Amino acid sequence: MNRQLIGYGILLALMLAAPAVLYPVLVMKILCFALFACAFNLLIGFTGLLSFGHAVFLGTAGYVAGHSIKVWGFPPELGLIAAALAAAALGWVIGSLAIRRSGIYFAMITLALAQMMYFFFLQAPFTGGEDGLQDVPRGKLLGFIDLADDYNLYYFVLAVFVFAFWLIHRTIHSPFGQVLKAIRENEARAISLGYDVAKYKLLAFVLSAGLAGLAGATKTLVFRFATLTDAHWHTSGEVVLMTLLGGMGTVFGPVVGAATIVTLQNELADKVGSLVTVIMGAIFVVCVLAFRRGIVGELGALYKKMLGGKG
Amino acid sequence: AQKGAAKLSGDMVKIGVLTDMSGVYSDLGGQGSVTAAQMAIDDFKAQAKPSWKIELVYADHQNKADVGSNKAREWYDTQGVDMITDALNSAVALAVSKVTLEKKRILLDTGAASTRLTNEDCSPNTVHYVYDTYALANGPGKAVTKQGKDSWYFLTADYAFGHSLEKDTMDAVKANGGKVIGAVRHPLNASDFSSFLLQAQASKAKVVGLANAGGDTINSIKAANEFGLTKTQTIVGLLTTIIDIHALGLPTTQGMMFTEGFYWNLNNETREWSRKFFGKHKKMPSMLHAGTYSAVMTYLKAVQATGTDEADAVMKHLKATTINDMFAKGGKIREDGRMVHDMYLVEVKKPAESKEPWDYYNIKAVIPGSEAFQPMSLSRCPLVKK
Amino acid sequence: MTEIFGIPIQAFMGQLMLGLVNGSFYAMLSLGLAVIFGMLNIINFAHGALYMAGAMLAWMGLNYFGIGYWWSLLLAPLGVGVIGIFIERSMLQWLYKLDHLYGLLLTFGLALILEGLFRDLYGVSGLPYSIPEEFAGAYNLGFMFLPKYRAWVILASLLVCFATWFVIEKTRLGAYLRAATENPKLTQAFGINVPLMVMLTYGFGVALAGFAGVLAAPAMQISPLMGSNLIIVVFAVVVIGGMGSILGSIVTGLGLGVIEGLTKVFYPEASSTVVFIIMAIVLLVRPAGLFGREK
Amino acid sequence: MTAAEYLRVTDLHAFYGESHILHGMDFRVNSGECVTLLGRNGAGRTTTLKAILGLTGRRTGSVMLNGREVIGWPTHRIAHLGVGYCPEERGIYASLSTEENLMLPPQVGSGGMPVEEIYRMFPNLEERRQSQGSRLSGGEQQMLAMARILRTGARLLLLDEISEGLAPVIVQKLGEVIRSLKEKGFTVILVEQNFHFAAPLADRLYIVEHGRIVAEIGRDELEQKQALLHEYLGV
Amino acid sequence: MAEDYILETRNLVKEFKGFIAVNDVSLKVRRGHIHALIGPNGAGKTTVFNLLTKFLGPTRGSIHYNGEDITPEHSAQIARRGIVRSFQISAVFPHLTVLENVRIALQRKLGISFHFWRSDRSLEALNGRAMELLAQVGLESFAGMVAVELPYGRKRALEIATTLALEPELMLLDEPTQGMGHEDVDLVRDLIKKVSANRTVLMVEHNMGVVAGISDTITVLARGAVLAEGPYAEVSKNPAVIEAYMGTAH
Ligand SMILES: Nc1ncnc2c1ncn2[C@@H]1O[C@H](COP(=O)(O)OP(=O)(O)OP(=O)(O)O)[C@@H](O)[C@H]1O
Ligand SMILES: Nc1ncnc2c1ncn2[C@@H]1O[C@H](COP(=O)(O)OP(=O)(O)OP(=O)(O)O)[C@@H](O)[C@H]1O
Ligand SMILES: [Mg+2]
Ligand SMILES: [Mg+2]
Repeated sequence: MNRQLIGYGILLALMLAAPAVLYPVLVMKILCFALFACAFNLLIGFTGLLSFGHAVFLGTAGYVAGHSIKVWGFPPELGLIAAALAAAALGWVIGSLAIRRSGIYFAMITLALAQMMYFFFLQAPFTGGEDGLQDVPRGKLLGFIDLADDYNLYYFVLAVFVFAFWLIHRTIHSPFGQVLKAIRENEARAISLGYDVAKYKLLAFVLSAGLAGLAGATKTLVFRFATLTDAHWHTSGEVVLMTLLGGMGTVFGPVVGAATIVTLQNELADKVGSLVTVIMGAIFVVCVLAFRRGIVGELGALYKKMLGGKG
Repeated sequence: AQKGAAKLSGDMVKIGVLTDMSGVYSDLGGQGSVTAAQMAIDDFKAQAKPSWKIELVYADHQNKADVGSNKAREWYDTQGVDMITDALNSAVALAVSKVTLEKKRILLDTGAASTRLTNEDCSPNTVHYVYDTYALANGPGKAVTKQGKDSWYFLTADYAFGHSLEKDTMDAVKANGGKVIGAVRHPLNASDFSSFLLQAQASKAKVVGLANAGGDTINSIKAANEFGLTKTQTIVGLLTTIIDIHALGLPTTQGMMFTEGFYWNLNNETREWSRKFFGKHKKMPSMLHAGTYSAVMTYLKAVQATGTDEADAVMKHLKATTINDMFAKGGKIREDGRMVHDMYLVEVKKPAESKEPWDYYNIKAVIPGSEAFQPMSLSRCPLVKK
Repeated sequence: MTEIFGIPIQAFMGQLMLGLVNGSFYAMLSLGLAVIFGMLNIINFAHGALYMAGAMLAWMGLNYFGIGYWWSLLLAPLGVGVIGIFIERSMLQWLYKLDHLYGLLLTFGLALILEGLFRDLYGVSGLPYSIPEEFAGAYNLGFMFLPKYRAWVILASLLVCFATWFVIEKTRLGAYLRAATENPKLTQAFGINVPLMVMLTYGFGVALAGFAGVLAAPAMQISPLMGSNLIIVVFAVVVIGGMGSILGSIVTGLGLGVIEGLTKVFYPEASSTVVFIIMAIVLLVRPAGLFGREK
Repeated sequence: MTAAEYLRVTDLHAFYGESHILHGMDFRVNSGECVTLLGRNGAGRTTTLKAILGLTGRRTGSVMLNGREVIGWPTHRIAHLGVGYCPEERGIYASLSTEENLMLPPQVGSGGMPVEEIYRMFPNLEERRQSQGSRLSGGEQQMLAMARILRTGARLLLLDEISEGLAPVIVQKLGEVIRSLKEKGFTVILVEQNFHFAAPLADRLYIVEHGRIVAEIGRDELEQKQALLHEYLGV
Repeated sequence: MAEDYILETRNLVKEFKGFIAVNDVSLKVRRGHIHALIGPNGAGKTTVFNLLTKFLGPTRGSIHYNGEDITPEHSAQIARRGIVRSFQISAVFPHLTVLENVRIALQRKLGISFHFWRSDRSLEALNGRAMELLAQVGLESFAGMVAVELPYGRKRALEIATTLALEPELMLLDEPTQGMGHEDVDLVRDLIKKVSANRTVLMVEHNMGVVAGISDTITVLARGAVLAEGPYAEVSKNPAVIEAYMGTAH
């Protein structure tokens, strides 16, 4: 237990120091996607629901944050909260439809509904369509911290991330998390014990959507943009890939996966052009065929094996 | 003349080609733009023998404004890039233009179409170099209407670029005594256009204007052929380039009319340069490629002339220069950032007329720069003093 | 009567027919998906990419080997089928015992690879493929204008769909298929070569997509992205129809094509969302889909 | 002795993924014999039947079927040597009707039972023949699972817990069926919990524990090996 | 009279597309009894269970629980009334510990199951009650084990402990000993006997050993209708029952 705390401490220290060494905007992007992937993992890893349209929450929240800050003049913190709530509300709508089916149907329905929202955003006047919602001011946090400064913004984003990460961690280890686990293990039995399974799944979905929304809103703040890309199904695929690569159902997997993919895309985009897609696809295939536990999962298994070997 | 005295950040000039390397517009700009920029650098080095280094970087913005602005930001912040060019896709261009202003560098945009770049979103650090929706709309809007084909129906890509192209063309049509019967909006990247074309057919308009681009244009034209629209109505692809014609082939596209900013087979100068380009790229240049070459060359000359890569000084010099090269004759950069040069109204040849591969156009008219682009009097750019 | 709801009957019928054409593609693709899903329990996300590969193969055949449309109609699906068999043997077969979602993820990865490769090779502007001469032109039926090629697409896809339905529902081979779908191990224990059937089924399912691709080539744009744009709509079709029945996917595919076509006439802005809206409604009323069986 | 030997299993190991279930099974079944595998839950009897047919994960050792080594063969080829399998979980196809279920398995040998005779044996099935497989009652499904392999002409029947969930009258009838099958020269391996059902039918009984044969009891030794039976099976 | 019977069905009928699976069954289950439902295959026993728990809706007839008509209620409502059904396939949460398995069932009544912000340490309050239940089925020494590692019979015991945690008034068991070896059959039989104190059990079972051993009343169904009813000794001698169900061997 103590060791775990020390581990978290070291990680936090590293993240606090990161912008001194790394390009802060890139690290912020990684944090946004890490948060997004963690939110996604709450569903796939701990509830067993594969939502293949999760980008819709990222995108929706991005627009809500962008619009409320730019047009209505919300302060950034309020914009973020409004966006997360909007994403959660959308999560409630999509979730209530999708949980009527399970398994891959669930995946297909979330994907299709997300695509519908994508078309909606494409045509809705407030999104700027293909141009996106540009030039969102970063504003002043609590009225006095100027977020236009990359470093100020970085620590704000880090704080948002740490809060959300803590919340996910807490959810997994809560009475609610315990029921989710039971549902994943044996749904029929959970029903027969009197649990209204649909409601639990829905709450998990709404939580995940809200947190994904938080990620999207934060991203809007970082890039001063809300774009259609964020709502596109490719982004949904990306978050699946991040989580899969990092390790589904592990606490840190999504973070590692997001960092890897974002860095990789950043590095590769200029070097191999359109082959980036091929490489992403290949990572998918390799992960599914040989590497299903993901980076963190495999390392964990290795660590256990070593302990076992010694003991 | 001031070779030794150059004061350059990082002791070199770094040029970034920010383009679509893999998406719908990658054939329009893409690798070809990188090639063109590199050619300009090589030619400049050979001609001017600068004492300073020139470096070229390029990146794929994937048609995502956020990717583009992020990349631009990163280039400016961490790589010391002095000038970005290409930047096709209006959304990306607008975003990059803002970052460029914030970081005080230069954007010579050769790829984007939206007139916003020189109107409400104009910037002292941005030059709109090759074409815009106004120029695209104006040529055919006028010429075709004047031919007596005076009733128009529009097939419009349902997003900002399409809307602005549609609006600009409608204005041109009306200004020349034509009338607009209607318009149908289609989603970007639609897979099937037949139903929209049926509506266009049912409208009985004489002209069907395609206010879309890339794959959408190609698809619309194919479907128009299949439904026999081409027999009874005139199809005008408002943003059509030689790349699209090449993809569709002459039998399908013959007789189409549109505005181009460049044609390789225009004169000896263009032919010479284009053949050289063809040798490297295996395709003839689009107006973007030629424009990118011209922009990079012009920029490098300006840096040499001013002896600095500091944006304000270079911009000032640029705006005072007259551009004379294979791409533009007497080109001028206006206060709002618009580079004004001649455009061409072209008509696609019949297959029988084409004497060699890529011999596709008959030049119907040269539209002088002063007519091709939006006059300053109409500009909504705050930089323009009225 | 020359007008329906204020729309000239000619335009109305034209749109109806176009909807039917699109519906044919939906039907063929969702049929392939259903057949594959039935046997392998895998949602073949690569279906769209293989549909694209069918069109691409036709184009490559024409441009590199001079293979014409008719031969392509036979050879390209075969080629796609072979690709499918390769995919099944080398990858998918290791996933059957795992959670279904891995199949979805693997094929998603494959779709990205295929799409990326073709994009790298041919760009995205699209490749031309002209309508075979036999089908150039159109019939003027008086009340409508019917391009011959579109008529052929509807006919060909109906034939293929019906043949598939017949084999699966009415023949002994079909009974084996249905049995193997439900309980592959036991079916094999009865002496039926299930791995072979699975392999061929996947091959056949994707060949259907390849066939649709060739049919689409002259009518639509051959581009690396043509499949991924379509596949999500087909997913919605599948959810609406319910995976349970072969007939369901055919009827739903055609029906939705028509509905989408009519939306383009009356309210074009909604044409890209109408299928999804119908999906949402169907989910509310009949979660298992129109033809699906509740498990 | 070897001449009449129909099945010989030697040092058979089988795995489900990582878990090692069979640890060297050794037994033989002669032609026309009925042999019973008894044991506690999870002893590995079902797994033995599955391993013979190649339905488990990895397996090693030897399975000689009618003089042929089939350990490396795919399941469907083994079946075509004339093996019929009635699985523990019945395996009725829910999407097929009762009749389709019955007619599904292909012929793997000559001399299968005609359908009329089957219906005479299980009148419930005839009555419910149009009903969907999944709609049958538990016991009806059990009957159908048994009935459909009698049709195929399989000479070696692998029967897993066929008396399970059946009314005592039907269990009694099943006993008669197996006796008559034996008379016709069928070879039967019976996996049973129900000792009282299996004992009178079996020529020999094997007791399975932890994936191994731990005892073999001839039909005539039942009396004297009571203690052994009690130890292993609690009967 | 009414309080004597916990459950009553009146003229229950279920038809499937013309086929009558349950035909005019009027069943009375006495409070505190172990009531067995037997009958030949396809007699309609499982269907009766499905009707009682509303997995199927009756074509005609009514169901009364504690004197109240519960015919129109949904499965979930019926479960909340205290009618709990066990499943034929073993139903545990395989990767939770034995203790957690029981706790999940207890947790629902605590009313904090949606509290995602609360630490799961708040559940430890339930441990005492959970251990009590485990002790009832003889599993207290297995509490920390992961359920998947339990032997088959013990899994069934765990399932019963979990069911007991819901404090059912009436337990419906469909063939609880199916597929069990002799030792496990005995274990489960004793368990049913033990937990039936203070509650009522209605079970379907083909194992005459179990039925004979613990049931107070037996109803024999045949072709959807009640053929006989009474204590084992009486029913097992009924010639019609012997002919339709027991066979001569018994
Ligand atoms: N698919 C499987 N994967 C992993 N382990 C399995 C699988 N099937 C069975 N086992 C395990 O193999 C062991 C032997 O099982 P098997 O079904 O052969 O037992 P059995 O003797 O037939 O008992 P039963 O009375 O339960 O049918 C058991 O411990 C069981 O848990
Ligand atoms: N959904 C259904 N549709 C049609 N017939 C059905 C359905 N469910 C059950 N039946 C029929 O109703 C009859 C009674 O079935 P039920 O499952 O209640 O029998 P049971 O008494 O439980 O028998 P067993 O002891 O074999 O389990 C059977 O003949 C069965 O085929
Ligand atoms: Mg068994
Ligand atoms: Mg039953």
